[in-house]
Amino acid sequence: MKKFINSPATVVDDYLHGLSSAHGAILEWDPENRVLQRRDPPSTPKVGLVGGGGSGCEPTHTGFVGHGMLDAAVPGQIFTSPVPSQIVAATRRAENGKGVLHVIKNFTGEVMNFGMAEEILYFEHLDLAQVIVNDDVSIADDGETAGRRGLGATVLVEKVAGAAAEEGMELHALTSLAESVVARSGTFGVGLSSCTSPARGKPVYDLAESEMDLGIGISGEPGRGAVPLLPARGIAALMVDEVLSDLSPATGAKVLMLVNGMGATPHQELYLMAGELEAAARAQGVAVERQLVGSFVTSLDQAGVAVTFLELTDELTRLWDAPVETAALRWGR
Amino acid sequence: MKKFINSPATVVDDYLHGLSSAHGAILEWDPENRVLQRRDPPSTPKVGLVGGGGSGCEPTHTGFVGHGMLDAAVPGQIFTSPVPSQIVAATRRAENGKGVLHVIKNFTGEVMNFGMAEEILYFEHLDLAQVIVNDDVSIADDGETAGRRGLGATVLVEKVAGAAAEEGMELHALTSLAESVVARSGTFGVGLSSCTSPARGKPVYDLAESEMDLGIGISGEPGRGAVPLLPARGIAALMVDEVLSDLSPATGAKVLMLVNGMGATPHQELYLMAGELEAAARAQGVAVERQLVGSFVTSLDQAGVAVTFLELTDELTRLWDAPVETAALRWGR
Amino acid sequence: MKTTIEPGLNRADLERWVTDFGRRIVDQHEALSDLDAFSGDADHGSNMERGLSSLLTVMAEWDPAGRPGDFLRDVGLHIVGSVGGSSGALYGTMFLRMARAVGDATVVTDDLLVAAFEGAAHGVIDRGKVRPGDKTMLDALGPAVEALRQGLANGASRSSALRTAAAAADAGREATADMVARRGKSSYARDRSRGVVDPGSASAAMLVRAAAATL
Amino acid sequence: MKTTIEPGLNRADLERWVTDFGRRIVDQHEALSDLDAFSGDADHGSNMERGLSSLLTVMAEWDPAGRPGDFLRDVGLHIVGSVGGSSGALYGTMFLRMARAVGDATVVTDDLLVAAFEGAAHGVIDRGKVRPGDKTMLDALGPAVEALRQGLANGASRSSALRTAAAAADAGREATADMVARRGKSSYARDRSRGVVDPGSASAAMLVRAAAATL
Ligand SMILES: Nc1ncnc2c1ncn2[C@@H]1O[C@H](COP(=O)(O)OP(=O)(O)O)[C@@H](O)[C@H]1O
Ligand SMILES: Nc1ncnc2c1ncn2[C@@H]1O[C@H](COP(=O)(O)OP(=O)(O)O)[C@@H](O)[C@H]1O
Ligand SMILES: [Mg+2]
Ligand SMILES: [Mg+2]
Ligand SMILES: [Mg+2]
Ligand SMILES: [Mg+2]
Repeated sequence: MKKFINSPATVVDDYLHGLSSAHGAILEWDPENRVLQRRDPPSTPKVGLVGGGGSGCEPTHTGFVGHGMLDAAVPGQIFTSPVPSQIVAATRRAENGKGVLHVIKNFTGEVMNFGMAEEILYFEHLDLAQVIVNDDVSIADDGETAGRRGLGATVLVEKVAGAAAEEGMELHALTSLAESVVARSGTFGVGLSSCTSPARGKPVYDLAESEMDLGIGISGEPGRGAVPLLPARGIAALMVDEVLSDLSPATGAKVLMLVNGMGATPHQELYLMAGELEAAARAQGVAVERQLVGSFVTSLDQAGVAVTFLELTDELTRLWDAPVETAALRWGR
Repeated sequence: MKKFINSPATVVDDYLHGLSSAHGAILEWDPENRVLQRRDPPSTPKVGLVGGGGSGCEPTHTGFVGHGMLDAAVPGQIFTSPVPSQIVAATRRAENGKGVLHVIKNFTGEVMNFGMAEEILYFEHLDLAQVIVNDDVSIADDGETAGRRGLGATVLVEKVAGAAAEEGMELHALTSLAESVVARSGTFGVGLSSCTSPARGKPVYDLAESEMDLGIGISGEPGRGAVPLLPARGIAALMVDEVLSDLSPATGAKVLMLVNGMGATPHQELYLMAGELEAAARAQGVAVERQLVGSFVTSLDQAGVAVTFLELTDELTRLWDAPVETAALRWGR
Repeated sequence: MKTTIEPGLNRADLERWVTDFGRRIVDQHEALSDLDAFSGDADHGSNMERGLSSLLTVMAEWDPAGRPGDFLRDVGLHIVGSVGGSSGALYGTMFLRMARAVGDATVVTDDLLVAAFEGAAHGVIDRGKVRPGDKTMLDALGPAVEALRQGLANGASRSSALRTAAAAADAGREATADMVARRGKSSYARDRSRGVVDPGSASAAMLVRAAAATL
Repeated sequence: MKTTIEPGLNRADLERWVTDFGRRIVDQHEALSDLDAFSGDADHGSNMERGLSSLLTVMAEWDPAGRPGDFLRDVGLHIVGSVGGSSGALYGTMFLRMARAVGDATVVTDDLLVAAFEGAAHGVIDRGKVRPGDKTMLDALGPAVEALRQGLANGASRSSALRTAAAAADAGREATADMVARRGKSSYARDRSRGVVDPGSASAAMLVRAAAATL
């Protein structure tokens, strides 16, 4: 294993130390409670947004703390959900008079630990709601699995709900908005390699030199199945088919497209894929109105790309365009 | 070789197509002349900034076209400098009444091809100046080599000079400013892997599983030498030593620190290294006032990190903080 | 057939059990992560190791005079707060439910022991929304609980019933190799999750084996 | 000793030469990139191949009636515009300087041929700020030019002098294996650039070898 780390046991802490030292103006890391929070509380009361999950998917959620997105993030160990005490502490910090929304990616560990935190928080006087992000179209929702994973739509939910919260939207409406973003989103990912978690020190699984892995997640588990590698155009067509056949957007729909690198895919390949994906979507009658290209919901050092489409409304477009200032997403200020 | 590409021959074009489709509001790709240019010309006359070099180092320079940075970029083939005709065309587009500054990374191919372009442009009525970026402290400037390479300082020069140009600074002053950024900067890089160029299809060189490569550049050539891999803290100490012993900043100097990934290094490791590098710099009496962490001057899919320190002045800090809106750097608008 | 009434278990007995379980996890965590690598995310061993090794350290400082139920609760809270992931919530819930079943009794009688194990299994079912055959820790724990209950009901000694339970857990673990995962990260792999035993069932079998070795 | 005056070279002769050079590059570009991988960036072969293979295509459409100097200029411009990198500027400059030396002559006499080769070598020196021994293409081209000049001065036939020149270029190429690069990307590797021949000297030797084979 070759990584820039001190030791497998301290990776997450050392990362959070570096992140908060680089972005000290906007966020703060509390190592005792293991909560990453906005440095300056919002100037007017707003619904608090808390996102959390296993580490290894950076910048999700830690890189999205700041104006226009999250109030706090709770990072777990690598590929391991945070524990209830962290979630409880983060929720108390994010509470600011208008309640708190938990953004939870649909993974068993996350759902169970957030669930335990809610049982504890039930006894406190705060309004609490949750949105479960489950945009992964590679998994059929037939009850035979843990259900669709939460992938790229996490960024979109946190951005859109973050903007609406900043505008003063109430918890109930905000929860519906967040749920509508999930419902209008679909994601499909393709991996070129496995990833190496520091504790284990070797790749989670093997993928032949001539193969790609379809329907990957974000915690190193193998995808739906390996198939022979295709040229970029073929991969893009396949990915767009997977998402659009599931999402069935209206004809002529306007969409936001997130082209997401898994951690080790370079800028050049991501934008190359963005071009192919946009063309494939256009060929299916879908108009890509907004694009975000970069590595946002990752799986350590995995090479791979996932595409997320969100069927836009004018309201969603407006909230997407609203100012944001976090470590990983910034515009408008 | 596993990459998201259509064919080795079309990688650069396909990338530029994707980039301009994703950022159509700010830039435009002219495939005929092979010039990437700002979509909207500046509202008032300003010095034009043109950056260019071999592809494979994305987002340099293509991701830096837009308000507050470059007016045009000329991408060559992978690891191969652009050709004079591109540079000539880009310079004519960037000219806007106040002359043009070429930002050139000090590589033989770049210097020679920009040199040939200048010979051609000599006969046109435009003021032309160049700044040669050579911040790589891993190479002694003893005449026995092609000289220090242009690395991370490229981003800093383009950002700072871009902001000053936007404010109306004249070509002569702008050139001095750009040169002062180069003189006040130093960079040292460490690689964990080689990279694979699409045309070749296999890594440029081999690095043992237990080794890291010191003093790497940005086009796949081996670094100064391989040594046993260290923990992140040890690597950071070594990198900071290399740069600061060369740069010799004033005691208590305020610096900007760029922590740059080489293409395949994930967000988590970059910020982890940022934390270690900041601590190592602080231990040497240097105050890190600004940080930029991400993959900005890359070498395809190489795993590695480089650090650049720029000794700040109040003026440089102000120009750094000024608004910028490009594909890869954006703040303040 | 043995007829002597064995005395109930006290806090020290339970501590020996949890200590033995913790040591097994620490010793074998790499093998557990390897199992998890087959169709999961390769971290079950490191998750459990993190929580159990720190538990072994802190447990040494707890008041040895406490009641069994308090001990089980503290173990549960420590696991919930340190393991993370699915197994943190699930093993934590198991111990919290055992604590609930034991209540403030000063010794854990055989009846209470059965109630505790049943509580643990139901905790997994509630928290995990899981059924037998879903290829999870329940497939080792469930048969063990049933074997323990029946053994004691049939008049076996506690230690003999626990040995039978451990054998049932081992058999349950082995049976998971042929199952297709319907819960947890392995479920994404569907049919391809068939072939090796479920890591959680392997750690759960260690829990029962540790009980047989110490109680 | 041969005394017949050989006729000068016309455009068609030069085209045969450049065609032969281009084919050698296309055939052996992978080996050239492999040499460049030793201490450079592994692209010399693909750079040259890109420029020369496209040159072979476009050259077929050029006016065959043009003058030798115009042909050499067009080759130079095509190389400058298509190869990129150091070698694009350097080979481009070579041909542009050859064109300059030949001027508007309708045939390239032996004297003009020597002047053209000398111009090419000086072009590399000017553009590359390079000296003999720096482990570059100059270390193949320089000795070849000198051998050609001396051979013709000593009364050798053009073809015999070119064969001597090609042998000198090959020897120059081989000598670069022991040199330490002081120019180009390999120079960053310093001492570690010693060990294999310089890729640019290998392609330059092909240029001379192609001349010996065709002129
Ligand atoms: N819904 C569930 N109900 C019961 N047990 C489960 C469930 N999901 C997962 N498990 C168990 O948890 C184990 C995985 O634990 P671990 O790897 O530590 O957590 P994670 O799946 O979050 O990475 C599985 O092997 C399985 O036995
Ligand atoms: N300054 C120079 N002067 C003369 N020849 C040079 C110089 N720099 C490089 N070369 C030649 O160019 C060759 C490398 O060309 P190439 O790999 O195509 O370009 P790049 O170095 O830009 O990748 C070297 O092998 C060497 O022969
Ligand atoms: Mg996990
Ligand atoms: Mg090159
Ligand atoms: Mg797991
Ligand atoms: Mg080269």
